[in-house]
Amino acid sequence: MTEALLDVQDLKKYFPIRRGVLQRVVGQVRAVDGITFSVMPGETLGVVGESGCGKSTMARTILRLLEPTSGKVEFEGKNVVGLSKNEMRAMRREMQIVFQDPYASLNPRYTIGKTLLEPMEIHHLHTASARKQRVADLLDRVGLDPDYTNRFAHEFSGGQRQRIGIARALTVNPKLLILDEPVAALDVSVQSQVLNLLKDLQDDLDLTYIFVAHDLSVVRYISDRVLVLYLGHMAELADADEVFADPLHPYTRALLSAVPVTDPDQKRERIILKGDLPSPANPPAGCPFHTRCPAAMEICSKQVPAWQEAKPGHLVACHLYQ
Amino acid sequence: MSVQNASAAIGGASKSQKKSRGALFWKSVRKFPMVYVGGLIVFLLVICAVFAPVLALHNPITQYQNGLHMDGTPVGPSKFFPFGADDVGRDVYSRLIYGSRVSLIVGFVATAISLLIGTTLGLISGYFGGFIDTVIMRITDTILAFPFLLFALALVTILGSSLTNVLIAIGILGWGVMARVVRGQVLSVKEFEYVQAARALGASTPRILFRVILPNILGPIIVLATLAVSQNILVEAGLSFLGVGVQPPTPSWGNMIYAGVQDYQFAPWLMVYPGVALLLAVLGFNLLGDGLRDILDPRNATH
Amino acid sequence: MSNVLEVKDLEIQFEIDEKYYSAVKDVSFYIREGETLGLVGESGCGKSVTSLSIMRLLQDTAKVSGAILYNGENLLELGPAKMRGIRGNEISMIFQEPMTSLNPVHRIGRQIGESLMLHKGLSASEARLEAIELLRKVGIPRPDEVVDDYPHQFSGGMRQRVMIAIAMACQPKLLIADEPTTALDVTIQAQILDLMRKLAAENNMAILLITHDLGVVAEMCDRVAVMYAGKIMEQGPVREVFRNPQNPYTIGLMNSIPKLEGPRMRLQPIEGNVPSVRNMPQGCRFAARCPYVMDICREQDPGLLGAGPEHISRCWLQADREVQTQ
Amino acid sequence: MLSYIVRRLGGALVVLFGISVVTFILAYAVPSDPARMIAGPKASMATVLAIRHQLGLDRPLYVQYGAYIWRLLHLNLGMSYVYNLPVTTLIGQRFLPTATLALSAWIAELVIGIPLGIYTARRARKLSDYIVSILALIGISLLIPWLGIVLLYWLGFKIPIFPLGGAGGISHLILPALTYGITGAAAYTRLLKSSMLEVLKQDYVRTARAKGATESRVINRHVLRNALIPVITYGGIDIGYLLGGVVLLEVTFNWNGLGILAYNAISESDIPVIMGTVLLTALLVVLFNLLVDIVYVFVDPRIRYG
Repeated sequence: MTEALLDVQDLKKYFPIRRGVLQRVVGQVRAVDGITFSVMPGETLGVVGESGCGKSTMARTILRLLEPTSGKVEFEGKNVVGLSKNEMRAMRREMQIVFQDPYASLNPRYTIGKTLLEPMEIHHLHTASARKQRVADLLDRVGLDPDYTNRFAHEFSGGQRQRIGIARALTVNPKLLILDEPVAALDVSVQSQVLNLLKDLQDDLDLTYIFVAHDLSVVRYISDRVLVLYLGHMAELADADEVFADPLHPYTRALLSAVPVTDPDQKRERIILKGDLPSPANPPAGCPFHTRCPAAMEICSKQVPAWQEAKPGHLVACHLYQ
Repeated sequence: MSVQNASAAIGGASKSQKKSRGALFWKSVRKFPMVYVGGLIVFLLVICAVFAPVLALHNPITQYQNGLHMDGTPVGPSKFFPFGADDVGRDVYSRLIYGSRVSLIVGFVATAISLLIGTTLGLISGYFGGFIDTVIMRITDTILAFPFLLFALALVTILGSSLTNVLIAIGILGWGVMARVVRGQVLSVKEFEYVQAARALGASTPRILFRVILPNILGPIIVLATLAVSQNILVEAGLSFLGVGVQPPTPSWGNMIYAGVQDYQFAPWLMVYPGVALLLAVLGFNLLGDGLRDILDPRNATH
Repeated sequence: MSNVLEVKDLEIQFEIDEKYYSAVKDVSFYIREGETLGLVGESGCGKSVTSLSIMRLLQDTAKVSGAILYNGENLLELGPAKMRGIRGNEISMIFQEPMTSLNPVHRIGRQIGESLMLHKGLSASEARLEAIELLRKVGIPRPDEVVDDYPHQFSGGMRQRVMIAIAMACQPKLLIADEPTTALDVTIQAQILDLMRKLAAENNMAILLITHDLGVVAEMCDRVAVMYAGKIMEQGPVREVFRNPQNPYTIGLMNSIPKLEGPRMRLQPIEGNVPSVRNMPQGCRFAARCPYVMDICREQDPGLLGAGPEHISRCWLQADREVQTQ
Repeated sequence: MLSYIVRRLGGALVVLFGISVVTFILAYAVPSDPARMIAGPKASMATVLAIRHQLGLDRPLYVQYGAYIWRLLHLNLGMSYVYNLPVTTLIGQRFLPTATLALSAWIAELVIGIPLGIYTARRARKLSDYIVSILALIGISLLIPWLGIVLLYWLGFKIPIFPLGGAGGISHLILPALTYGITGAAAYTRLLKSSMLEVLKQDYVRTARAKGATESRVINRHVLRNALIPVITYGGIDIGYLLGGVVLLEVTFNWNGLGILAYNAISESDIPVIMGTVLLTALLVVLFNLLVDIVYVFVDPRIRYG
């Protein structure tokens, strides 16, 4: 069996809530509350969930853009969490991120050339002329005209900017790319262009992806395996086909049934969940989903369900399967 | 999608159109005429200050006998004294030209002092947050609690009246506003994903502060500095009017106005000309700053 | 059944650098009583602008021409007072951003009651009681308590329910919903769509649903109009258009959406980008991205051609197979 | 909400401490020799040393600071060198006239500035907006004494409508208030205009219009309520500063208040008096800032229920 490229163990990220006169910490927002998974080289792990489920926080915590509260993030066997500043800087060449907002993710004062040169300058990669060549190659690779280097971000459309963001992440030749809602802000016709580009890049450059999204059909299209998050907790993890064909967790089922499909004749049984997402500052006891779960039992409000295999390779945290 | 966004999105997708620089210039003049009026005034002011010896007709502190009538009252505007003479026979026009130097020096140097302190503290405070932020902001609040003119009066009283002390007084009091504005800007800019991207790429903290964040908040800083120059010129004039600051016979518009108050009834030129000069100078910087703010406002962006 | 709304040859122009450009052109559609029409398209296609023009809520600089007939009366020719009598009374509107669409300094009850006081002459206390009733109707728990709350105390989904309560207050004949669920999570979206469907049926209210999501259209609408670059490309009954799309743009749009079921095939994107309003192509606006483009497409707009009962498509390919419609 | 106010109070206390440090440094640490200043240039060295000891100036700075705070807490701001009266007495005599003047000046700013702000926001980018905005900018660019003298000359002397300075009834207040109003109104105009333009493009304003509200109802009930929030902040800070800022106004109109007291103290190097006025105005600025924070609770429900 091959070694995992990334191994995340019991990762937690709590944000303190400060209240009162002295701004004392009176509680915690448990944005990410104990997440464990591993990613194999060359695969795409889709991470899906609604707003507040902690998927974006998880992405940033893995990269230590946010300091994890506890847990381990091992990249090729090396724990990222304890690394010193300099070690971390070197590590950043291995893992890169692409952001959601194509308008906020590019520095408006930089030309595209500068945006792509800067990472190589930071890491002292290549000679000056080789860097320029690499910028041109990268632009070409993501489907942009290499003559664009002297233009500024605002001269591009959303889809083009997202291509530039991808090119920037690739400048340092990373092994792992964390894609944080990379197509959420794009129109469908452009979204499919970018999704196909990501697939092609993965094949050509042997990249490993963690693909964070809220759109289930996009996740299904791009992922090998899918992790479903709810309120900072893992609900379900399995092969993509398996999750969509046979969802086990009631939350996954509700989520899937809620997605409107483009077939006007398809009559599906729709599960409409009651109420809103609870606040991660004050999560329910027991299973975090029990307040909205149509299949909730007595035990659900008392005991946190264990994370275990319900079928081979299909993990789920739900009392229905224990 | 808001209405504005809708129309922006429709227009925004276009490629930048190739237009001559000249055409673009005149287009922006048409759209923001006031900023160019302000810029022109400031430009002329700088010319006055730099070329004062060339532009002045007479020595500004020489007391001319033909500047006074037989009864000792100053003579009005004439060929020899275009703006008249003052109560001891000095040429008002030449004093006005030289007076621009004081205004500009105070305006620029005091602003530079507060800009340097304010920007540095604001950057640190906004970027690092936490305890450092709290400490810096409380210091800023303390500085902001002192009214400008009165504090400057106190400082100049204690340190003595001189141009340098006026500069120090205005400079060390002016940074409070700057620090606050810069901090606010940093707080909003640092949330942008391009800053996160720079961190993810391994950029060092100084690089992020000075090469990523600072250039992106330069616009508001420039606007603020321009408006601060106008305010500082007014404060200097106020201090000179109160008799602290630049001491006669060195001309400053403030002390010229003060000297003209008593004679306003029969020699109005003594007060009117320096007052108008001061008004124009301050208005110039105000127009420039206000206009720059409009131009830099993304809502008015012309692609 | 009669038409609640009929839009004829709508053109909307915006000023950019002292020149006027058409953001929307040749747009015609109708909505019958109690019917839901979907207006679908990508950002910048003019769908939001179209909806705002019906309410006459565009900024003064926009030039609107054509006709917008509500019960036979042209809204574009109404005086401001008469138009206000229609807004929020006969025609209501809800928007994309529930977080910013409510006034942060007024209580929920007052914001719901405002249109009742404006149009029905209710007193403040009557309006408050009615607001509680409306909150109950849109499924907000404990309505008699939350009526005095402020918007920031509500979640996004709850705020959108409040927006719906405001819109429903005067029992309008037509609801314009501009991307009402785009900012919401899917499970909340399902709740809101369900609520809208229920309320429309109960009150025989027509809906003009603006969205970019073909799935939402498939679920909610009776008929759909697909817009691209300011023009309607295809229009017809939802089943017709989704089962048997005629326009290459509609087909391209459907092929570029990843599906939730069936084999995971490589997506077929529409290549290229939407043309800018400043350089609209002369002929068909989709010509530059169309895989079936012909010479004539670049020269002349085909106009809307019949493709079946109530089904029309703006495409030269349709010319050969045109079907006469009523 | 309560903790919000208590926190603001805490912040204000820290700032008060900062103010005391700054004023202490200015009054005791910076001057080369306060004792020499008190004794006068002709006094003997022994006298100076005696005064120095008497004032505690030969003790370590922190002891002096402690003593300074002790005196402040007992409302002892020292004795004026010139008047030989406690500074608190001097300030007490002049406080009311200055407060009256400052309040009238503030009202004048609001009365001129706020309507113009609403006007320019509603006519944004039209010719009338440009004209009013430029007039407001000219106002802000004028030196108070200069404008004051010109107004005095024309409206007090040439056409004698108003008295030529000095204290008295309302007629004495009009010209100084007008002067300050003209020079200060532009700040309100500018702030309210940009704030209103910002609010006008908010989604909830569109919601109000979509309900069929009239334009005046939209402006009065939906736009202004929100747009005035930053104006309230500025207004509070402004009146705090005003008490220190009326120096020029008082000197120009010969209004015998704190400003004139401070002004006269300069030429006499009467440091306790000038430091006393500085301290008082700084206190007032802090106080008004605190008031603004409390007013916020009532105008912005997001804080009340935050």
